[in-house]
Amino acid sequence: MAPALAWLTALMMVPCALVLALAFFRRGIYGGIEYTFTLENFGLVLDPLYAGIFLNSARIAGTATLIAVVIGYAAAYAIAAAPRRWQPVFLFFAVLPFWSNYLIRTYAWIVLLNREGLITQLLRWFGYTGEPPSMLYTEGAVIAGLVYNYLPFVILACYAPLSRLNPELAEASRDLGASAMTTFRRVILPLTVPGIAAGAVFVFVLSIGNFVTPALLGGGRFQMIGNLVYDQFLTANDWPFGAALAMALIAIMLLVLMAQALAADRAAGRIAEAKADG
Amino acid sequence: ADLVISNWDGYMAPDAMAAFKAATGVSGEVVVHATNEEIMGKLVASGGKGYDVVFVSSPFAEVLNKLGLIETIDHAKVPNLANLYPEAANLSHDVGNKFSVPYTWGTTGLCYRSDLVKTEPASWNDLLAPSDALKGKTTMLATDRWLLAAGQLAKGYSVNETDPAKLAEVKDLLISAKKTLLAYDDTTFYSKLVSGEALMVQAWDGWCNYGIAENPQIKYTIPKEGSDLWVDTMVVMKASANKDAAFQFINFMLDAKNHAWAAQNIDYKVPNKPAMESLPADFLAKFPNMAMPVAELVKFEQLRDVGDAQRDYSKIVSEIKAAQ
Amino acid sequence: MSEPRTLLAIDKVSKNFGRVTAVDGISLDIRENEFFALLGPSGCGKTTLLRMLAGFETPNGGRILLDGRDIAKIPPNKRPVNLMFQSYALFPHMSVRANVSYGLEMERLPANEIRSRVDAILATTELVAFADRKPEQLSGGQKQRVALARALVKRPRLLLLDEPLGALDKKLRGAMQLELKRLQHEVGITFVIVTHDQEESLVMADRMAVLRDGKLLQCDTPHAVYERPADRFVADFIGVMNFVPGKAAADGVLAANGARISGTVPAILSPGAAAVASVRPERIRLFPPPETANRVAGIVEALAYHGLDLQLHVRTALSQKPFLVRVTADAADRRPVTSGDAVELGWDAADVRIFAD
Amino acid sequence: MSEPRTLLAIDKVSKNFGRVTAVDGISLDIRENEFFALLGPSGCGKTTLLRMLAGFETPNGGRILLDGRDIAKIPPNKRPVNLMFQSYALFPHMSVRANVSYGLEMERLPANEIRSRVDAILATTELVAFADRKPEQLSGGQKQRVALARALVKRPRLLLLDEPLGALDKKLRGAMQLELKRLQHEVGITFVIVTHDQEESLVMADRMAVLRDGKLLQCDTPHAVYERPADRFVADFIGVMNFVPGKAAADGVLAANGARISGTVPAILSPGAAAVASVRPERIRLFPPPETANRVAGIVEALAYHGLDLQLHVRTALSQKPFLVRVTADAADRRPVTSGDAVELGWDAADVRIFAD
Amino acid sequence: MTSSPARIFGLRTTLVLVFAFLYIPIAVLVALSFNQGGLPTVWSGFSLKWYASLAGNAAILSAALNTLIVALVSTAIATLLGTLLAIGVEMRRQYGSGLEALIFAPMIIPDIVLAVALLSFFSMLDFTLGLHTIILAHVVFNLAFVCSVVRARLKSFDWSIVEASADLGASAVTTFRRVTLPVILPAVVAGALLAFTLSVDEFIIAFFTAGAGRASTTLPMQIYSMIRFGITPEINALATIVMAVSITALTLSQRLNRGVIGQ
Ligand SMILES: Nc1ncnc2c1ncn2[C@@H]1O[C@H](COP(=O)(O)OP(=O)(O)OP(=O)(O)O)[C@@H](O)[C@H]1O
Ligand SMILES: Nc1ncnc2c1ncn2[C@@H]1O[C@H](COP(=O)(O)OP(=O)(O)OP(=O)(O)O)[C@@H](O)[C@H]1O
Ligand SMILES: NCCCCNCCCN
Ligand SMILES: [Mg+2]
Ligand SMILES: [Mg+2]
Repeated sequence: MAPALAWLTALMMVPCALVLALAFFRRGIYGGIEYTFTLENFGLVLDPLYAGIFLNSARIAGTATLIAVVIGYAAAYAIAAAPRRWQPVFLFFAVLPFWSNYLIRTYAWIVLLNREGLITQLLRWFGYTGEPPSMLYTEGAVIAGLVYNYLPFVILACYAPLSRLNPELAEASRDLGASAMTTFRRVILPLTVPGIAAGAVFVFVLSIGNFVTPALLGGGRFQMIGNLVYDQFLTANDWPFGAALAMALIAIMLLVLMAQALAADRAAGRIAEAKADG
Repeated sequence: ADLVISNWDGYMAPDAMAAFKAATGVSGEVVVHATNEEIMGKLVASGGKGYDVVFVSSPFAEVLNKLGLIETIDHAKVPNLANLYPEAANLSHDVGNKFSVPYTWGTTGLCYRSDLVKTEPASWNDLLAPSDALKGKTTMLATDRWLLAAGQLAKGYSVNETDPAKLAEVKDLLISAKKTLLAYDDTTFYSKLVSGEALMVQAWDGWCNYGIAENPQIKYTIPKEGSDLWVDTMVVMKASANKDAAFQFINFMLDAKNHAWAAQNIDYKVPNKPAMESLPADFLAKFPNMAMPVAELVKFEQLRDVGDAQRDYSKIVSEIKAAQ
Repeated sequence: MSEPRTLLAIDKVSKNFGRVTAVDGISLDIRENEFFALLGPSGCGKTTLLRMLAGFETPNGGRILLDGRDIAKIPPNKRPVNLMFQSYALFPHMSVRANVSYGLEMERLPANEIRSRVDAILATTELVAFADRKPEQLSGGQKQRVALARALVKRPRLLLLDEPLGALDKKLRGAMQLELKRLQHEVGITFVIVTHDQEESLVMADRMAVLRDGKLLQCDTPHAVYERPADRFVADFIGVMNFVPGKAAADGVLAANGARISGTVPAILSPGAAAVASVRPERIRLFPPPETANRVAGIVEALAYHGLDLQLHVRTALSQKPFLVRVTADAADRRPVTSGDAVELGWDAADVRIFAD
Repeated sequence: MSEPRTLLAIDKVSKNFGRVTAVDGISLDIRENEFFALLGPSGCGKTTLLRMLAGFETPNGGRILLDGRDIAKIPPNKRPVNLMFQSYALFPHMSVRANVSYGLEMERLPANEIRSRVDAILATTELVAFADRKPEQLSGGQKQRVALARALVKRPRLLLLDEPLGALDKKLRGAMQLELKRLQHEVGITFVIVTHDQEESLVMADRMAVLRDGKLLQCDTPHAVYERPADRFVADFIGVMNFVPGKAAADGVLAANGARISGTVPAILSPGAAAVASVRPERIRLFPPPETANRVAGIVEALAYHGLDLQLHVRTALSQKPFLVRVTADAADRRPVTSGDAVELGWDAADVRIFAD
Repeated sequence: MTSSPARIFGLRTTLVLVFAFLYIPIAVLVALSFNQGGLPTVWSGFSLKWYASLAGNAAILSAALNTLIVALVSTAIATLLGTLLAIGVEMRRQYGSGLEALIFAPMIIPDIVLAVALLSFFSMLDFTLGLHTIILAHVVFNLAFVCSVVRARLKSFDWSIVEASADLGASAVTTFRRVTLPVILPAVVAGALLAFTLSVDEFIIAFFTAGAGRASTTLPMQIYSMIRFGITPEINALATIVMAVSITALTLSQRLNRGVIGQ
């Protein structure tokens, strides 16, 4: 535990604190830092524009998270129910596509979805003659891209607690008269909330910071909040404002995450059930 | 130590470093960066340690200079500067090539499918307010300054305009244009033309050439309101430990033969008079924009660092991107 | 009393896990409203059998009929059967109350009925003070009571209890036993209970079955099993028994080391086959009357008072292990013996059963 | 016999979980090489106490001294103490053999010694056939035996067993009890055992402690606890007891409903205080001789034979609950009674203890 | 629990559908590696030329190797540290929210902030940049991801077996190695796969913390730098080869070592 905390302190806390502290200074005229204390950057953060972008990107990331969690959980469940020997194989195949490059995977989606793309061709081949459906450069395409790229992370996260769920608990539930569905909802699901929460956090944080997918599949029409920070640091060369935006983002997400962690912890209790491991 | 050069991948002749070594005995390696912004950020954060020569677009060179990160060009060590067009030694961002040496230059215009677009586009408004046939089949560059430039040019404003009222007009224009746009794209727009997904796109001339290479029906035009003059430059880092070799490298690149060879590899115009004059006819025929007269080119205004107005610029871009 | 109706018919049911045969062709009837105990050594297949009745294991062979209908296709949640798990299987994320009310919620009973039934069973199982705790905050016995409460509160037609009282102290166990009997009679629940506590099964059960290695050895009333065990194993397993090894002689006689012991022979023995005669310690008399059928001389090796009884270890020529003899303290008072004394033991032929060895 | 040495001194140890006080200022000495039993109702703190001895809970107060040294700072793996967990805590990923040999491997014993010791304990616990199975492939009792084998094979100085035999049938339990006693005497292990089986503790333990609500009520030999319980709770908890409610009168006398019962008063009672007189069922005589100190008339409500004994429920004016009376069958034979008969009960003052109520 | 045929059918269907979703774009990607033309999204005929040109592209190959090194090393370190951290946190459980924040932070700090911060920090300390600095940086976020996955598993972990191990004389290290780790191994493997996957694809942080030189150029850096002048199907060819090699390696290891992590 100590080495990990030391690592995080030395290579995250300290450096990030140094950079985030820039939020209290002024942007120099040429993009450097002018070391006069100011709170104006935080004032700028409060512009409704940024709140709007935050909400919109949170909505997109949230939708992607929801979908990814539903699909990913189902997949993890199916994997955990497969014979033990096959489980690692399935997990491996779930992540393998993602050892190729993000950019070319996204291009593959473009090939599928664009107006002259494979799906359109397929429709035409089946005799469809109308206007090709507009699938690319929509919010749907962005969400699909995010779901696609982060689905394996949900699968991995959900698999972790599902892999050793005590089967007797589900049996006890069935025995007490619960249907398979109710058993799932009231016993299996709550006990695997930690995995769902972890998976959801992964999709959400990775999505909200993503810029390749909104740019390529969304046609640049959508902007994630992470991208806004990126733009301040690099495009606008406005580190102080970037730092202020980042701090706001980090603060909001931390609050949400810790509230969620607390809730999940409470929901799942400490599942020290001997049979879960025995 | 070896010379370290940072460039976009594919933005030099593939054999450039080998030829440089053969010619000078100095070995070097090329590392790649994805965007101006990223290499800028990296140079700013690290003070540029480790890099000798970096390729960046002119506004970024300007900022690097203002931040004191780049070295003054020692003209004595770069005799081939003489090969540059006189206009290229007088670029507004760096009159007299004090801190940057232009490597390529060109325009930003409209790249389109001549076989599918009925009338040849003539104005930025043909892009910003397209005919019904083009609606949903146009793209614009996503990079903030060039995105705004299309609106600024259409409105007849400077591409470095800082008047908030005028910028607001530009913003409104671009927001309305967004509704007819297929996408903002500065990476795959030319393949969209090839596939027919898009019919007209805002493009850098050289990049349009990549489309032309795939499909000769693709054509490039500069709208009547004009273009910007973009310049990609080579700069030498102040932190460089091999400045002599760095100048030697720049000098090597400016050699007429080498620069011409680069142009033929990357399909971009180079500001090198003997080099341009040596380009083969078939190459010029294939890419008509290569032959654009320098005098016409330099009429256009360069993108410049806009100082504190940058905040307004980036906010406007955010507003456009956030608009529904 | 009317003819007892069969609630559950277990018909040649088998179950194996890979190469392990856990239940091996068991046939058994459970009657309506009876209290049925399953006994057998650890690993004999009791839990597996209960799990098949509840629907968690599919038999490899045989049928299970409830009210005459094959229940193979009925999923666990549709069976009017509840199982209390040997390992409790409490829902770790739910409070004690939530665990207990879960089963009633599944029946969509009105909230106030749920509440009152749960309150009642929590009171019975002395868990009221723990209603809001999570299972991890309970002691072993408290957990077991939650599992019991969770099963009882459902009042199913057939309740399967897998060692329900093992972790409870004697007092509480006594109270729970009373409660189970009350539920049997008042609510009309049929019980199948696995227990290692012989006294519990002898006292509580209407009938009991003894299993071994997945097979059914005997199924009868506790009294019958105790008094007339079907084979050597049952005789040894239930209660305490003295065995005299020997060979089967003429009908009802065992030729032991220089003696002939007569008794009942429940299963046919071919003459000369290895056999044992068995007799319970409390059926042996010290200094028996002369007419006693079987008798042997011995030396008292040890003796100890067990409450009212005197327990003697008497070495004889008949077996390697000393005879265990339990006589009442009164009887001992009448003719006191101490360690090292020569005594004579005797027992009636009616109290002897002779089994294959 | 030399003066017994104290191995482990528990000195005013307390433990609470949040607002729950699980162990409340217990002081207790465990002597070298003794067999010590912990008894008490479910939830009284037995497991918590053992867990503190093993080093898994830090007491909120008090000290634990092993050989006179405070062991607060010694981590569990350095204590010469082993705990068999009530919930077994078997390693799910290891075979039975691997589970059992784990502790010896930690001692870096030579492989062949490990092998032979593990083989021996597997044989003793009748687990040889299961040596290569994983815990999930075992029955409840088999798991318990693995846990037991895993603890026993270490032969620590102090072995803490939390209900080690609860899931075993009587035969196997008897064999295991013998094995534990053998280890105590041959290997010299000191045992602290939690059990709910009173007979087990009465027979096996050298001394025992009775806990209630985290407090120590009595610590003494089984015989002393049975015969001279320290208070009403212990009297009731251990064995079976009849209570007569009343008020404390003069020294050693309880004024009950119209009768005066004399007996021993272990703790001072202020005259007039609510009190109960207690007497064991087997100490009550039917139709007592005239010189008997305490006597009462009653009506037989029910009677049942329990092996050799006859157990009677006799209603009297002295208490609401009927008296439980156990007489030997012989005694009963001499003067037979049946349900509804009027009888007279009597018992000696020496057999009565009077407690605060 | 006994599985009804309907349940098995449902589970299988789920797997088939999910894997179809995951692999359809991959099929496109593989097909494009055989594309005659150089455009990333337009098909123009079959060719193996990109495989040939990949073989001659030292830059891409060395970047691929660097990526593999960074991903493997940072995954190894992050898996170890992240697992230990998860165990530490879950064992105590009464951790403060400060610790919680410290563990969540690497996941939510925007990449660019971490990138800029680390680069500034390394320059301040005059730390030489190289593959090792990328590894240091990747461990930061990988550690958080691994920790999350392992913690999700540990919430349902039976700690009494850890106590039992200590009780039987095992040191903390031995207990970890022989009891805790084997039991939570599926989650640790899941965490490691996740870390590896993130690291292989990470661009911005790697770019900022890389040294100036080919020796620390990773594949994403290489590929993103190609955007401006055309990402060629060489990359698709590379991805195809990576997947083919991985599948072969997996098949072999499955043969050799039947399901190590599946106990
Ligand atoms: N984690 C916990 N949080 C709150 N209370 C607890 C916790 N663990 C135990 N307790 C309580 O402490 C008391 C003592 O528990 P302990 O497990 O020591 O009992 P025990 O004597 O072993 O009982 P049993 O015979 O039922 O196993 C019980 O009332 C129990 O509910
Ligand atoms: N999953 C399994 N794989 C292999 N064998 C198993 C499995 N489950 C149980 N067994 C074996 O089947 C036999 C019967 O087990 P079962 O649990 O029914 O015994 P039991 O009678 O309940 O014993 P106990 O009294 O010890 O609980 C045992 O020998 C056990 O080892
Ligand atoms: N906030 C830091 C997270 C870093 C993960 N980036 C991975 C990008 C994968 N495309
Ligand atoms: Mg069992
Ligand atoms: Mg306990």
